[in-house]
Amino acid sequence: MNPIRQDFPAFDRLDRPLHFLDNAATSQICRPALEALVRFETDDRSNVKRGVYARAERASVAFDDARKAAMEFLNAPSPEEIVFTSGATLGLNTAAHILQDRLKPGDVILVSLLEHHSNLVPWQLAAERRGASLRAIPVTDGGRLDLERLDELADRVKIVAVTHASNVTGAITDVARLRAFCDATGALLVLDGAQRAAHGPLDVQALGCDLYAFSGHKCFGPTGIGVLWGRYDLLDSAPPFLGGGEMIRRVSIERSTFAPPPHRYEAGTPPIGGAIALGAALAWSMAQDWDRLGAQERELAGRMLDGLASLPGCRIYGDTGTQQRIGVVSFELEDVHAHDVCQLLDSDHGVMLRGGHHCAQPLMERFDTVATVRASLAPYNDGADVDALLNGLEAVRRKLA
Amino acid sequence: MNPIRQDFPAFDRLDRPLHFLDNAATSQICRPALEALVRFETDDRSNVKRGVYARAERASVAFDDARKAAMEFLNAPSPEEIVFTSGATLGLNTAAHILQDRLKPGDVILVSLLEHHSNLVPWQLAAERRGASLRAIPVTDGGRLDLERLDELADRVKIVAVTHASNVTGAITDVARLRAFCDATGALLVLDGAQRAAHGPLDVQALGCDLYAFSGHKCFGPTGIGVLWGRYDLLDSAPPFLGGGEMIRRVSIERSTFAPPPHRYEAGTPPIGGAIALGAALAWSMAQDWDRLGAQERELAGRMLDGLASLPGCRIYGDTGTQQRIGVVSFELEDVHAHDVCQLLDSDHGVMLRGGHHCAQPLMERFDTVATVRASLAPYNDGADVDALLNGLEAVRRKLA
Amino acid sequence: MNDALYDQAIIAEARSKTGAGRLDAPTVTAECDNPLCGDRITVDLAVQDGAISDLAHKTRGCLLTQASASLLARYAKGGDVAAARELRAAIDAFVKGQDDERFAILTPVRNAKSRWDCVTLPFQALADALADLEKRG
Amino acid sequence: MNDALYDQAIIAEARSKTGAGRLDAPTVTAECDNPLCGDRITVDLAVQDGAISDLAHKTRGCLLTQASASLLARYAKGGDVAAARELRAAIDAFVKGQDDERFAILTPVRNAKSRWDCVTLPFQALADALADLEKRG
Ligand SMILES: Cc1ncc(COP(=O)(O)O)c(C=O)c1O
Ligand SMILES: Cc1ncc(COP(=O)(O)O)c(C=O)c1O
Repeated sequence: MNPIRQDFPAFDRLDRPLHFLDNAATSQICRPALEALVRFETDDRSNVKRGVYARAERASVAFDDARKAAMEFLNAPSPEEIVFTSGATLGLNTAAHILQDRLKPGDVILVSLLEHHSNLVPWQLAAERRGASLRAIPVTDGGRLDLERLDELADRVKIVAVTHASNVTGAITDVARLRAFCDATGALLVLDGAQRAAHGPLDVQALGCDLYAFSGHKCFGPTGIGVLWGRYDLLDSAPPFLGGGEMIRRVSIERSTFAPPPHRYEAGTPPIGGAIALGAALAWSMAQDWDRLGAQERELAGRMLDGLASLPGCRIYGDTGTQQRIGVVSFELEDVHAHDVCQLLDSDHGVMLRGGHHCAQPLMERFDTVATVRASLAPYNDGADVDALLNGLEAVRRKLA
Repeated sequence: MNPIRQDFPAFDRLDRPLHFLDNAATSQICRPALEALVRFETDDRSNVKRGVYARAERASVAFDDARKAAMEFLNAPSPEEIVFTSGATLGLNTAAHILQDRLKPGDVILVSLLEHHSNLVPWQLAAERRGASLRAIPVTDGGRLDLERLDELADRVKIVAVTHASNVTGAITDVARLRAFCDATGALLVLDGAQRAAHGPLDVQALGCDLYAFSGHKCFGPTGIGVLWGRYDLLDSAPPFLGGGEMIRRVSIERSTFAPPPHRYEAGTPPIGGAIALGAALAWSMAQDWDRLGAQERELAGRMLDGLASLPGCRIYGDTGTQQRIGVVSFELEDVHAHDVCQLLDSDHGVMLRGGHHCAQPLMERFDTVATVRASLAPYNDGADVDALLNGLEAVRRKLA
Repeated sequence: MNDALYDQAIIAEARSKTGAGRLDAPTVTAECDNPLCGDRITVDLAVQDGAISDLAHKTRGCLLTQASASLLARYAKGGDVAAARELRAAIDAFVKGQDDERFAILTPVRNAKSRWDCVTLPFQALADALADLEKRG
Repeated sequence: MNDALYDQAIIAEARSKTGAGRLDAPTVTAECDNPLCGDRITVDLAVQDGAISDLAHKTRGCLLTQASASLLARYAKGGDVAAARELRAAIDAFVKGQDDERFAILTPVRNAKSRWDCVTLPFQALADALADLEKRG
């Protein structure tokens, strides 16, 4: 058994095997995160910001520490650039709000066919408000951004908003190439880190992006919390998005003035328990040996890809190599519906997978399909999970194909 | 000791007294809510909507059940009218978004001087976008909406957005009077239920409001979750607010079509653990005897108000009666700063209070002050809490005044 | 919990492909999507004198949807329109626990709430077709 | 944890009201708000030949802010501008743990992070005033 499982309460007591391969949808929560959440709720529960009693003081300090943990995880220059959101989706909506005033009618937001709906719809709504439009970077047969085509797409591009890693094909984006494009065109670069954040600490300064969003529940934290990082000058350049308590400086009935970032974008009582637990999850992640975990993930992904490739009638979507990818693999079994695969793998083999369009309909269309089966790896997975998957698929194929 | 404390983990093991009187800022979490949260994170952790494996099925069923619990708590006609948000603030921002297209330049949103910033700023932002403006119902010396003045404020009012109960004076709003006003003027009625929801189940149909928002963390649930209820036809009449996964019907790069309510307003992975825990908290609330708890609260509030009234140099803001109010009381000690009061009551007497403007600056101005001390009651408070408060205030007065 | 979901009865019903195909000259046609998984069913009805004289369905979907589409064809084809109108509500009541001999092979679906839409989809398409027919008067 | 926050030394320093009031003809004035609690301090400086020849403050605030404002008057008044420029950073370092005799009576504030702004507010006002002075050249 993978010893890292001891850090995950999901594996504590089980009456049946938990071959959890739906990590791209949500990961399991790590023990430090759950413990931090319970500790907050039991010992420190109180509102943050301006409670002067000791209980509130502890909660506020823990909340500030969580912001610092996020800063360290992203290697952001300052905690003031860390905005807590309810998840990647709100983060990306906030990003679109922050940048939308830079768009003039006719301007273009460059997205890609790989994008999750959460990194498409906010930009569509912003584009509609400003008379701008979206243009998509095409995707290769290998499920990667076709960056060869980048230069022909440059006209009037003001914002580039793409995923850092695909939740369908696992492809990791060549950010350096996009950074160069943005340097040449003056566009701003927004990365959707929802998938990438589960695979170890990041360096937004080295990446050279302008805004970066991710969700806690995909990187071993709780649901309902996420982070938007942004360059301070960008955060400071925009009007507020949501209005309410804590984001103001001065309120009268007629008008209000607003707090500086990050508070300007944190209206109302924040998800305090969620933020504190996310901080603990990020600290857990930063304490891991990601060289080893990355090698483990590549090994398991390779075993999975090889096994799938030798399964009759199995079509893999995207690259079959193990480099420049995360352990997310999509495939289809000929003549077997994705949901039938998923249901049987769970009920008969204890393997949890996702079937569907994975909130990436433009990519499904690109691949001329409607739904794939997806298996996705986390540090607690091991060879037994992959074997159960492959054996299960073989059994399903015999039963249904 | 108040036996209801057994339902609250905050009181399980304490090395010093926990006279928690900051319930209007956030309540303690009840045991069923914390247990539901831990159970989800341990046994059912997975994403909801379309995971077909049993673990995801359990999570989805629990999430749907939470929506039903919210429906019952509010006596809403259908679960489709229940939108999960990250809190009252996002709920009120969503409400403002849903209604803003009804505003023409020159139209008026009627708010009040009692409002929390979270029920002011979203309307200011919406008004600004539409060329509309805000007008405020004045407040009596007793800290209540001055509804006698309502008729003179009617011109061009399209939306009435007021608090159901004040987080500063504790006044409960006469909703029937507002409903009649809206019937006469055709305005829509939005209630901010952030405070009221902590005091037992509601009946939005009997209230006759059109939209209603509250936060989980103030009514014994976790942070990071809230509910916006809205009449289905209103929810269905507006475009989406946040964009992302789960709120769509069909997405292409150029355009998207959107899901019906409530999903249209729930972009991205929702706060699943938070919603499930909130459902448990609302079920706990619905199982209580609120006749008894209401009587207990009035008795304690009366004791507090009487004690404060007899404390030399103590000024109470708002009504000193115990009818048509929740157990929220604001006051000031002459010549002693609110934060000094709060700090000393905590360190020397174990009493937790809030000092400040309570996110209600227009009301502070109305009362010609900058900060008050606030004590607020929950079902787990008892006479010992009130006595500790009153004795502590007497001691502080002697020490500092 | 869903152990019996793929028992032989359901698989056999799906494979029977009862009513699979299209009609040449349908009186009315309805298409219905399950937006979450991309499944799609097209139902053609030939209606004469208040009866469904012929029915065909083209189904892209999982085994449960296919089995359900076969059942749809079995029960709606040849029956009268009034009876067919009841079927949408009947399958809904069935998955929620109401006994109904006609759908007995789908009993395991009751425990798999995420799959309820899979079995109701064909009946929704039928309902849509009948609603369309009625609108035309 | 904050037990000593209201010890006699702090209370006495606050009550001393050292430097409380306004100047008739200040060289420069700065007003600083703590938006979260509504506290407000106005600092008047009279500056001559690179020295702060006089200083007064009008303080609406808690005891901690008042004690800190008294300390401000003690240390800035009569000193030279260059030394006064260091004070804002010094109080900040002090609350974060750096030893500094001048602020010793404020030591209990270190454990009360929510109150740090209370004691730095007067020094922020001083810094704002000096920055304004510098801008004028
Ligand atoms: C009356 C009132 N409205 C709105 C809010 C905002 O709630 P939240 O901060 O949980 O979003 C609060 C509490 O902060 C409140 O007391
Ligand atoms: C690539 C990508 N972007 C964005 C999201 C949205 O994240 P969330 O649903 O947590 O807001 C997801 C996951 O759902 C994702 O995989």
